[in-house]
Order: sequence, then C-alpha cells, then structure tokens
Amino acid sequence: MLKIRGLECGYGRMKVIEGVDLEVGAESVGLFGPNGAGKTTLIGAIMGINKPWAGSIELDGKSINGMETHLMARMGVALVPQERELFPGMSVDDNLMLGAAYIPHAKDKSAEQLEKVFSLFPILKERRKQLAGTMSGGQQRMVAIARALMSNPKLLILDEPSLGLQPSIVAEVFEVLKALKKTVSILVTEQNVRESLKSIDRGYVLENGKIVIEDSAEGLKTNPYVLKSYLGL
Amino acid sequence: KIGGIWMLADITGNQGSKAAQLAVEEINAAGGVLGKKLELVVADDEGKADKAAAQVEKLATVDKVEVFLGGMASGAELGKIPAFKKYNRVVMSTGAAGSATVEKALGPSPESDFYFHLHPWDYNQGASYAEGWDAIQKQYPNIQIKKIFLAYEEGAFGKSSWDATKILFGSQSRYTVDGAPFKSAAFGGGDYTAVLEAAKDFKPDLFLWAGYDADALPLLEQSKAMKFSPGIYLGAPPGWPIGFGSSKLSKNVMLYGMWSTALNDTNAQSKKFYNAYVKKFREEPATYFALLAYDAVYILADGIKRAGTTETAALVKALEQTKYASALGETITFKPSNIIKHQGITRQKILQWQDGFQEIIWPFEAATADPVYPFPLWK
Amino acid sequence: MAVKRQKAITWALGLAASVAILLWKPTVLIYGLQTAGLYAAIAIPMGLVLGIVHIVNLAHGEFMMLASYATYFACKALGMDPLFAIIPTALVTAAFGWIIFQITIRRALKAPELNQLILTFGLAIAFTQVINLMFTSQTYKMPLDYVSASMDIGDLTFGTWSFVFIAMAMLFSFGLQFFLTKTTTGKAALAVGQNPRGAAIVGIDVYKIYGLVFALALALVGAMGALFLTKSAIFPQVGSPFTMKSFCLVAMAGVGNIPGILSASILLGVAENFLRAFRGTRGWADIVFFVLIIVVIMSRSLKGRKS
Amino acid sequence: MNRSTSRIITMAAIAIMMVLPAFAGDYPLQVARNVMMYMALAITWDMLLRSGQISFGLAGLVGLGSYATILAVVRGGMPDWLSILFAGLFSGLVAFGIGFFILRLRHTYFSIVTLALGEIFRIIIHNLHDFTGGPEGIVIQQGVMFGGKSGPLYWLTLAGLGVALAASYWFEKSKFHFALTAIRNNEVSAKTSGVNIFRWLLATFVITSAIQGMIGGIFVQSYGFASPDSVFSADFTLLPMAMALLGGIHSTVGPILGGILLGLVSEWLKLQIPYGHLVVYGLMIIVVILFMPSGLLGIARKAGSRKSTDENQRRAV
Amino acid sequence: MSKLTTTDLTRRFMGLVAVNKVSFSMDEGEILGIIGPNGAGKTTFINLVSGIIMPTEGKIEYKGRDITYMPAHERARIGIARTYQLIHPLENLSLLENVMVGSIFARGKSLKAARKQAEKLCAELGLENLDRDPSRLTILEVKRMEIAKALSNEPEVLFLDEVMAGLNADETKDLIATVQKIAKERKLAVGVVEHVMGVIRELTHRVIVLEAGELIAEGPYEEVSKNTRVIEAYLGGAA
Ligand SMILES: Nc1ncnc2c1ncn2[C@@H]1O[C@H](COP(=O)(O)OP(=O)(O)OP(=O)(O)O)[C@@H](O)[C@H]1O
Ligand SMILES: Nc1ncnc2c1ncn2[C@@H]1O[C@H](COP(=O)(O)OP(=O)(O)OP(=O)(O)O)[C@@H](O)[C@H]1O
Ligand SMILES: [Mg+2]
Ligand SMILES: [Mg+2]
Repeated sequence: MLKIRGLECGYGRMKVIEGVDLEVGAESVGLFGPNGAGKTTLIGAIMGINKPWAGSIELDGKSINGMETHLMARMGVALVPQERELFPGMSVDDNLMLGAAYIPHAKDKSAEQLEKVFSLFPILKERRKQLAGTMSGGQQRMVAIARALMSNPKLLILDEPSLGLQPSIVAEVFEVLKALKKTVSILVTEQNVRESLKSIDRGYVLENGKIVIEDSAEGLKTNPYVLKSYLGL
Repeated sequence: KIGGIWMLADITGNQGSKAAQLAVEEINAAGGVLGKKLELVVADDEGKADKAAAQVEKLATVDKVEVFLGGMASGAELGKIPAFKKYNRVVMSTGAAGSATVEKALGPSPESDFYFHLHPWDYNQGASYAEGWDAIQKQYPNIQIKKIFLAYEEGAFGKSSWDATKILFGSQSRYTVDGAPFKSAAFGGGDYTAVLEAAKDFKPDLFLWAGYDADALPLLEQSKAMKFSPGIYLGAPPGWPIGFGSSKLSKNVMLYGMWSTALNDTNAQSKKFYNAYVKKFREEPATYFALLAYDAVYILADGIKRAGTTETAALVKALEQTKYASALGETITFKPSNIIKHQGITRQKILQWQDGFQEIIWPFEAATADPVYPFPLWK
Repeated sequence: MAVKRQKAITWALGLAASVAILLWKPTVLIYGLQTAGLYAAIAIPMGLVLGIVHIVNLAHGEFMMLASYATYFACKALGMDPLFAIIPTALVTAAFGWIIFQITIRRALKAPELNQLILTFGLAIAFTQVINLMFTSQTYKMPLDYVSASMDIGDLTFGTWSFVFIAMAMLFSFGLQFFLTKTTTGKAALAVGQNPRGAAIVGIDVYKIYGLVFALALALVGAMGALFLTKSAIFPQVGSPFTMKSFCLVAMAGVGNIPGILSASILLGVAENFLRAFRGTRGWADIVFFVLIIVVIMSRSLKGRKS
Repeated sequence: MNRSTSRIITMAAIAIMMVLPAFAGDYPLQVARNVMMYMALAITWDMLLRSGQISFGLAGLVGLGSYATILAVVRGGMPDWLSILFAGLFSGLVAFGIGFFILRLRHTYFSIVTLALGEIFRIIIHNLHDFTGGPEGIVIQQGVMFGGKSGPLYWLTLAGLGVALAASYWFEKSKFHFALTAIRNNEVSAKTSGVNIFRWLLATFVITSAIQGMIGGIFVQSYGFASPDSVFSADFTLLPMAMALLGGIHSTVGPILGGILLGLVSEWLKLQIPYGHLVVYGLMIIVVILFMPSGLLGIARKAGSRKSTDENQRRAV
Repeated sequence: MSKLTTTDLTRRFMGLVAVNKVSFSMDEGEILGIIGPNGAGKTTFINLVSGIIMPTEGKIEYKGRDITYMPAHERARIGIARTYQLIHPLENLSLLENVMVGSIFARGKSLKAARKQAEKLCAELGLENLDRDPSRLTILEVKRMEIAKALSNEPEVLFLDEVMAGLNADETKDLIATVQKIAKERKLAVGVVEHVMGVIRELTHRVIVLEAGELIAEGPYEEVSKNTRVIEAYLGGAA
C-alpha cells in the first residue's frame, strides 16, 4: 500500500526526518517515538503537507512524492491530524459531511457512513448542530476521527487519536481500529502505546528522525527498550 | 527656463502641460525670447500639498527655472505658496479659484506681487454671472428670472460657489436664492434625488448646479425621471463628459465656462491654438485650462521680452503692462483683486449646448448664438 | 426566547418606522431603498470574498470600474445596450479576476492578511492609473432613455430605474445564501475560509476554491459594473469610494453575514435619505452612515460580551 | 536580522537624517520632510499593530491634529510651537475618550470603526464652516513657521519623527513589548498571565494617536493651511501602512526602511516618467509584497533564522 | 485551610448546562484530580475559576474573598494560575520571554527581575536553549513551558488542564515528579485534569468527578474508581 524509502524532511534548514524507510501493507502499523521525534512531520510528508526533501513515497506502487494534500485525500488517504484541523465555525454535521463530499468513492455512501460514525460516537449525533469550535477538547477529537472515517479511506492515518479522549472511548476507538484493519490499511502514532499495541500488527519506533526499532506487535511488547521507555515498566 | 507644475493625472493638468509645451515650441520656432530658446520643465504635483511643495523646490533649485506656471487644485496650490514666497520668482497661475484660502494665503501687496493669477477668483466668477444674467434679461425680455436654485457639490468647489451665489444674487433681493448640497459622483456620491426634491419644491426659474463632469448626465436623467424642468437648466462643471453633446438630454442646457470650440469661428487666436493642438496631440482640448496654460506662456514670454530679463522686480513691472489678446476671446490685463495685486481674467462666459455644441451666449461681444429659452419641458 | 422576542420587537419597530416615513415623506423610503440597493449590490460580493474566504480586496471598487469601462467600450463598438452586456461582462470579469487571483493574490494567501491589503491597494493604484493613462480622467457616460423612467402616484413623481439595483442586490443575496448553505462547493468555501489545511485534508482543492470564490465574486462585481454604467458616469476613480463603503457595510452586517448586508444597506440608505430631506440636517447625511456603523458594531460587540 | 543590526540601521538612518541639512539642497530636504512625516506615521501605526489591532484611523487623527493646531493658532492665537504640542495633547485626549469604547472591538470591526471615526471627524469639520472654514479649508494668515525656511522646518519634522522613534524604541524595550506581543499572540493567555489588556491597549492607542495628531500639527505648520481634503487624505492611512508592510512590521526599523523605499522611489519614478509614474508605483507595491512577503526586514530575518515566519504571522494578524 | 471554594457554580451555553451547581473546595498543598467524560465541563470549570468566562450562577471564593466576577488578569495577580488544554504559546516571544510574562504583569516585576525569575523557573523545569521560538519546541517542552509560565504568576492555586496528554510513559513519569516537587515546595493547591488514569492515581490526593456538568463523586482515586457510576460514565472497562 504505502512504501517510503530514504525519506528526508524538515522545516527551514532544520532536518527533522533523516532517512526513514517505512511500509504499510494491508495491516495496521504503529509509529511510536518520544515527543519531537518527527512523527507528525513524517505524516505531513506523506500527506503532502510538508514537502519531502529527499527519498520516495509510493502509494500502491505509484509515486506520490510531493503530491498535493487534497489529491492524496481523494486517492483514499484519510488523516486524523494531531491538531484536529476542524472547521470551527461549521456545525458538526457539516464537518462530517465535508469528510466525504470531495472523496469520489465516498460521497455516495455518506449517509450510511454517517450512521456508522454516529453509532461510534453517539454524542456527535446529539450535537449535530453545535459548532465544532465550541465542542470540548475530547469531543473535537471525536469529530476529527469521525470525519476521517466518513471518507471511507483505503489508508487511514491517525496522529495520536487518543489524545484527550476519556478512557472508555479510547478503548472503543482501538476496538474500532482493530475491526477496521481488515479492510483498511492503518498507520497510527500513539503515546498510549499499551492500548494501541492491542490493535496493531506491526510497529516502528522513531527517535531523532530515524527508525530505531521495527518489529511485530508481539515483538514490541517484549522489547526491553520499549518496555522501559514506552510502557513504563 | 519655465517650470510648469500641474496634476498630470488629471485632464486639466495633462492638457494644460501639453498646451504650454505647444506654446513654448511655437515661440521657439519664432526665434525664442531675447535670443534664447524657452525651455519648459514639467512637474507633477499629484494634487497634493506636500508633493507640490517638493516640486517647487526641485524646479527652483535643481532645474533652476526662472519663472513658474500652472496650478489647478487649491489644496496643491496652498502647498506651493510658502516655497513660491521663499523664492520670490514670477508665478503665472492658471487655476486655484478659492479666494478664502489661496488668495488669503498669498496675502496683500507687496508680499504676493510675484503672483499673477490668470484664472478668476470665485467671487469674480459670481460677479460676472450676475452681470451676465442682468444683461441677458435686458436683451431678451422673454427671459425672466426671479428664483434661483443652486445645487452645489458639498466639497470646496461647490461650497465656494454657493457662498458667492448667495452674496451676489441674493444681496439686492432682486432674486430669491435657495440651494442645497449634494455629494458629487466624483467622490462616491451620485444620488441627486434629495437635492432635486428640494429644487422641485422651490420651483426656480433658473436651476444651477455646481459639480463635476461626472454629475452632468446622471443629474439630467434624474431630473427627467422626476419631471423637474426649470426654465433655465445651467451647469458649472470644470469640464463635460465625453460625448455629452450627443445626448438628447443636453439640449439647451446652459453652462458657465471660458471657452468653447464655437470661439474658433470668431476668434483667430482660438482657431490657431485649436488647430495646432489637435494636430500635435490628436485630441481636442477638453477644458479651458489648456488655453489658460497656452496663454500663460505667451504672456510670460511677452513680459520677459519687454523686461529684457527674468529678474522678478523688472518682470513684474513689465507684466503689469500686459495687454494680451487671448485665445479666450478677451484681452488680458492685470488689475488688483480683493487682496492680491495681479489678477488677470475676471469674467466667465455663459454658454448653451445647442445641437451638440457649446454656443456662447454672453458676453454679447463674443456671442456665437442667441439663447434658446425655455428649457424643454419633460412630460 | 429572549433573543426571539427582541428580534420580533426590532422588526416591529422597523416596520412601524417605515410605515410612518412612507406616509409622511414617501420619497425618503423610495430613494432610500434605491440607494440601499446600489450599496448592497456592490458590497455583497465583497461580503463573499472578505467574509467567507477572508481575502481582503482593496481593489474591489476598481474591479467594478474596469468592468464598467469594458462594458462602455464594448457597447459603444457594438452599439449594444449595457443591459445585454451584464452576463458577458460578468463572465469576462470573472475570468479576469481568476487570472489576477492566480498571478497575485494566490501568492499572498499564506502571508498575513495585511499583505493582501497592501497588495490589492497596489492593484487598485495600478488599475486606476492604467485607465487614466488610456482614457484620461475625463468621464464617460452612456446616454440611455430608460434610466429616466418615472412613475406618478398622486402628485408624487419619482424615478423607477434605480429599483433595478435593489432587485440585483436581492438576487445576489439570496443566490449566495443558497450557494453557501445548500451546495457542497459553498460549504467547501466556508471550510476553506475557516481552515485551509483542514480543507485540504478532506480533499478540497483549496486554491481552486479560493479562485472560484474570487471569480464568482468578480462575476457579481462585473454584472454590477455593467449595470452601474446605465446610471452613472465613469472615470478612473469611480470605483474607489465603493470599496470603503462596501467594507463598512460588510463590517456592519457582521463578517460572514451576507443577507445582513442587505438589511444594513437599507437601514443606511433610508437613514441617509431621511436626513437629506431636511434643510437643517442635509449636510450631516454622510455622518449618519458612519455613526450607524459604529453604533451597530459597538452594540453587537456589547451584546456578544454579555452572552 | 537580529536586534543589534536593526539598531545599527536605525542609528545610521538617524545619523544620516541629522547631517542631511549640512550638504543637501532644499529639494532633497523637502522630500525628506515628506518622507519623515509618513515614516513617523508608519512607526506609530506599527506600534499599535504590535498588539494586533489594525487601525484605519491614521488619516482621521492626522486631520484632527491638523485642525487642532490650525484652529488653536487662527482662532485662539496660540504660538506656533505650542500649537503642535496642543495637537498632540488634543488627539491624545480624544483617543482616550473613544478608546474607552472602541478598544473592546477586534479585527475588521476595530479597523472599520477607526475608519468611520476618522470620517466623522472629517464631516464634522466639513460642516462647521464658520469655525473651521468648511470644505474650502483655512489658512494661517501670518504664513508658515520659520518663514518657510527649509532648515528649521526640516528640524521640526525630524523632531516629530524623533518622538515617534523614541516612543517606538521605548515600546520595544519596555513592558509594552511584552504586553503588546502577548495580546497579539493570544489574549486569553495574556489575561491569565495578569496582563490588563484594556489598559495596555488604551495606553498604546493614546500615545500613538497623540503622535499622529502632532504630525498633523507639523503638517499644518509646514504648509500654513488645512483643508479636509488634504489633511484627511486617505494617503495618510494607506501609505504609512504600505511603508510598514514593505519594510517589515512589528519593528522600528521596518517602517524606516519602508518609508525610505516608498518615499524615494515615488519621487524618483516621477522624475523618470512624469505621465505614468503612478502605474509603475502601483506595480512596484504589488511586486515587492509578492516577492518579499515579510518586507525588507523579513528577507534579512529569513537569512538569520530558519523559522517559517509566514505561518506565525498569519496567525498573528 | 481552604484556598478556593465554589458554591453552586453554574454556566450555561445557550441551552446547554456545561457546569451545573458545582460546589467544591481546595486546600493548601492539596493536589486535586478533576476527571470526567469528554464534554463533562472540566475545562469550562477551570475557565470559570480562572475568570476566562463568567458564571451564570453561583459563587467563587478565594481565601475567603468573593471573586466571582473578578476579571481574569486580577485573579492572576492574587494567585490563581492555569495551563490550557489547547496550548497556544505566545509565538512571537522566545521561550524565556514567554515565561517572563507572568512575572512582569501578575507580579509587577521589572524586566530584569522577571528575566532572572524566568531563568530560574526554566532551570527548575529542565528547559534549555531559552532563546528558541516556541514553534521549535517539542510537545514535552511546550508543556513544561506552559507550567513554567503559570508558575511565573507565583500562584497559590494552579490548574493543569491535560498537561500530560500526549506524553509517553517516561516523559509522564518525569513530569509527575516535577509537578509533585513544585507543589510541595510552594505549598500549592493544584487542580489536575487528565484522562490518563495512571497520572491521576500517582499524582492526586483526592479526585472529583464531573459528568454532564454535575459533580457526581468525590474522594481518593482508589475509592472513586470503584464507583459504578464513574465506571459506567467514564472509565468503561479500561480502568
Ligand atoms: N512548523 C514547524 N516549524 C519548525 N519546526 C517544527 C515545526 N513543526 C515541528 N517542528 C519541529 O520538528 C520536530 C519534530 O516535530 P514533530 O511534531 O514531527 O514530532 P512528533 O514526533 O510528532 O512529536 P509529538 O509527539 O510532540 O507530536 C520538533 O523538534 C519540532 O520542534
Ligand atoms: N462556547 C461554547 N458554546 C457552546 N457550548 C460549549 C462552549 N464551550 C463548551 N461547550 C460545551 O460545554 C461542554 C463542556 O465542555 P468542556 O470543554 O468543559 O468539557 P471537558 O470536560 O473539558 O471535556 P474534555 O475532556 O473533552 O476536554 C461540552 O459539551 C461543550 O460542547
Ligand atoms: Mg506529533
Ligand atoms: Mg477539557
């Protein structure tokens, strides 16, 4: 599905990602790392939000290096951004509607998709008419996840989806991801490594812009370094 | 060497500067002045006081011109006056009619003696109109005016017209005068309904508007829509819109001005200027400001010839003797006005649009047609 | 509840006031509405660009001026009535706007809003001065008979042509309202205005939407340019006062509130004409425009603060 | 560009302005006077901008100050130099009064209300013919200050600019810097850190308005007249803004550089192409803003820092 | 001694009651956990107490003084500080300058004294390279900066709104220690909002639980986490 080779990326003159190889097949892949490791930057490079400096990014064998963000979205890559990036002055309904409206393969199915996300986050159904910007922090995260799901993606990228969600919903979200990975490729960054390990197949650990560990979920669970730094044991 | 300052982006300044250039070339072709060629340095004041002042300084110190020429907007003229005074070189001014500011800032003789004001002051214009209408009523008994309504644009131009009109027509209570301001289309207005309502209520014999060319047709159209048709419909803009004459509504509209192409038939000087100008620039002189600039150069050249120098005191003396038969159809001399010592033209003309042309109605000695009265009624 | 009641009271008062004015000085209302129509029809496109996608366009009035000149010379050459030129002018102006957007404004979108302000100020100067160089500062005017159309009711005679502006304003206002609330592109425009990055993430071609909205607004400006020519004389500076007026109206209505522009214009138009109708207040008609703007903006901000 | 380079530029600019009268002719001095006046306005406009408030009221305050000066002289017989200070005081007082209300507004609303207030001042002056001279304006009978001599008038304008520079420098160095930047970046966070937003805004508004009014006074004393069209000219609003933007906002050097750029270029263009210079002027503004989105200063800054300032600035304004 | 008390504190947004008759108090030296489902009103509650928004009803008292309608900047001066869930640093000020703001305005210190104070605080929180722009900081650093910023008010009451969110286990542990140390040294009353139960368990002495704006449970974490209503509404099976 997604194949990254030798990616370099950064801001201004500061290089943040220094030669990353990463692959996502028909599976769910975790991307872990300390704060500032460059996870968000890497995702930005995939989505065409930051321009890659070097290396290649391929989606289904096609180079998407430097492709514009909206084209990525239309090709079936959905993103739940760390900063949520909602439309604060528009209703929850409109936010969700726009999640599908510009995605060729999703716009006809948006009604049924809407039902699905509402059953995942019932609060959003209650608050359909509320302006997204006036929702609480956690509720906004839900809108962001729901909006991405609306687009019926081939590849779903989630940047810290559990940030600010209440524990019961965090568990639920990972349940959903687990169910979803049968049909959708998933790339997820998380600080809640423990929860996320339950839903992923494989994972990478990114530190200082480089991949330092690449292993299966089982392998990561037993890796002493991961245990110490990321699981707090 | 002459320094000419105009607002070049405006049609008056644009054509004024060209007309002055034309005059310079003609004089040079005829051998120049005192054996030397005249040179005109054109500068743009952008209609702003600070820019204008800088241009005076530049002409005086960098180009070292010996006399100045030009001018139109009062605001820019006011910016130049301190510098003019500082250099005390002869200025032949072709614009700036605001007596309340420009003339006041110039001050009385002798401090303003260097300043020769060709264009009439606002009160000169008012007085000449009063004189004109008296004469016309005497000459054509069918024309009788009792009530005058002035619609004036709310800026400086309109306001000074209103002041002058009130004083000159209203004083001996021979006329009943009323007026109302409007916002000219030139400054984002263009809604004449209120002022026309007021005029309609007043039922004037003479309806006069003092505004800009942008107001001319819309005002007439609105008048027609409101079926307001006074006996005399008179406009006093500095210029008229392109093709005004070809509009049906222009029929028998009267106007104040100094010059029209009609003068070409009676005045050789005018015809000579007109032909030369059209030939050189492939456009018609749109306003009388072009002629004023043209005349100004001739008057200066003539004065310098007689003075034999451009030195101020001598040149002022020489210019005081000026008797110049202008293309405007009158002979220009300099006499004191209310404050300053050297005022050139004091009279404006009354004209009328007839069959698409401006015909001169008064003064009678320059007249090219009889007035058509009354203005057509709108049904 | 309280809000609704307040609204009802405001409407009732407004209605009562208009009826009173209508009976006492009917022309105030007639001409007030005509003025309002012109203001609103010119301001509404700015409401779209400024309020929805947050592009500050100081060359707004100048674009209209260009459209008017284009219409004038096209009509002159083809002997056509400007009314037939409304749609072609709209299309041409939209295309022109699209091009200008692509070569200038687009590149300033990432910069602070102030940059757009100065950029479009530069555009305004360039447009005005190019026209000035080409056609001088002299004015042009189409002589048209229907502009003097008039109507008599009792001993009241008034011009009717200017009602066309209010029709146009209503058309614009309702059309845009429909566009923004009922069409996907309209919602995409709102989304782009609120969060361009978020919009790209959901697959919206952000620059295309910006360009489209700008071109749409310019189509309306172009249509107004053609219509404006019927009534007004044109000259290089004819557009610039309308830029400021439009700004004021958009702010008075509340940024993003397009139907509000129409009501704001009516309030201003009627109030202005009301003052103009009396000798003593005539000179102060202009002031009412600005005073009302301040009053409306201030009172809205106070209300916002309270709730 | 770091602080010390910008200080060097400021110092150099001041030094050049100080020695200019020694070797420049009257024409350069006159141009310099015009430029310095706009520069002072640009600096004070920028000072308020540092709090995120975009004022469109420059022309209004210049006009107000101009009329305060000229009416004090003509109607009140006030000495010339005092009348300039009076203009500052008067504008400051008016700003204090209206600031109380309008400083609760933000963004477009603040801008439009300042614009509207400026227009209101203009219309009032326009309509009070008997007192203010109305639309035709009013002149100082005894002429301009210092008998129109270039030298002293130059020093007068430079003193006006000096006040603006000093104030701006003080703002950069004092608590104002922290207060205004915090307000611009995030008012909520500023409040939580104890910033009394209203008070700091009011202080800034009053100080900048007073200087703007004083510049109006200097204008009047340099040309000896005031008319609504000249002293309320939209140029007084737009040109300083353009200067600040083209030079680089949120700084003292930026407006100085921008003022020099625009002021000199406009004069130079006029000499080159008398009949079409304004077209080129407009185009130049477009090109500069497109290729130097953070102004002259931004280019220098970019060389020194890796941060993408664009993004931050967009949020900031 | 009770530092901060609210009585029947209520805030409505149009029809929605975001905070509903919440009465609570906080003592010197106490670290209080505030938990509850998304949208329960935790952030709104902090906003009310810190004066960012005003209550619809109810009363807030600080050290016995009624501060219900006191403006936010004055509350900062009398000793209430907070951090934000959605962080927006002052991006045109450097890291150090960000931390100076509170000293300057809440404490009225001179720039020089404020600089010194800020340097001390940054050192205390392990922040380095103090002249960086906030946009160049990692999330961890931003959070530390936020805490330093709040501390520069020299508060007696401090609210932390999800400061640990998005940190990994290592970092979280670090920050918990820091907060504990700070609270102890300064005898602060600290209110902590978190969705990470590990943090709440480790850090807090006492917990209050909000649901739909109402206070539904109160007590030590161990106790509250067994409350069926809390489990149902909030924790799910995850606790
Ligand atoms: N817009 C930006 N401009 C400059 N530097 C940036 C920008 N965004 C991020 N950085 C820097 O890039 C580095 C990597 O940041 P990034 O957000 O990709 O990390 P991350 O792994 O996602 O961390 P987190 O867990 O905090 O989200 C950090 O040092 C950060 O300071
Ligand atoms: N300005 C507002 N207008 C309308 N509703 C609002 C506004 N602000 C908050 N709300 C609503 O008030 C409720 C409480 O929000 P609050 O932000 O306090 O929740 P929270 O407990 O902090 O949640 P989270 O854990 O998700 O951060 C939410 O339902 C939210 O949608
Ligand atoms: Mg990240
Ligand atoms: Mg919250």
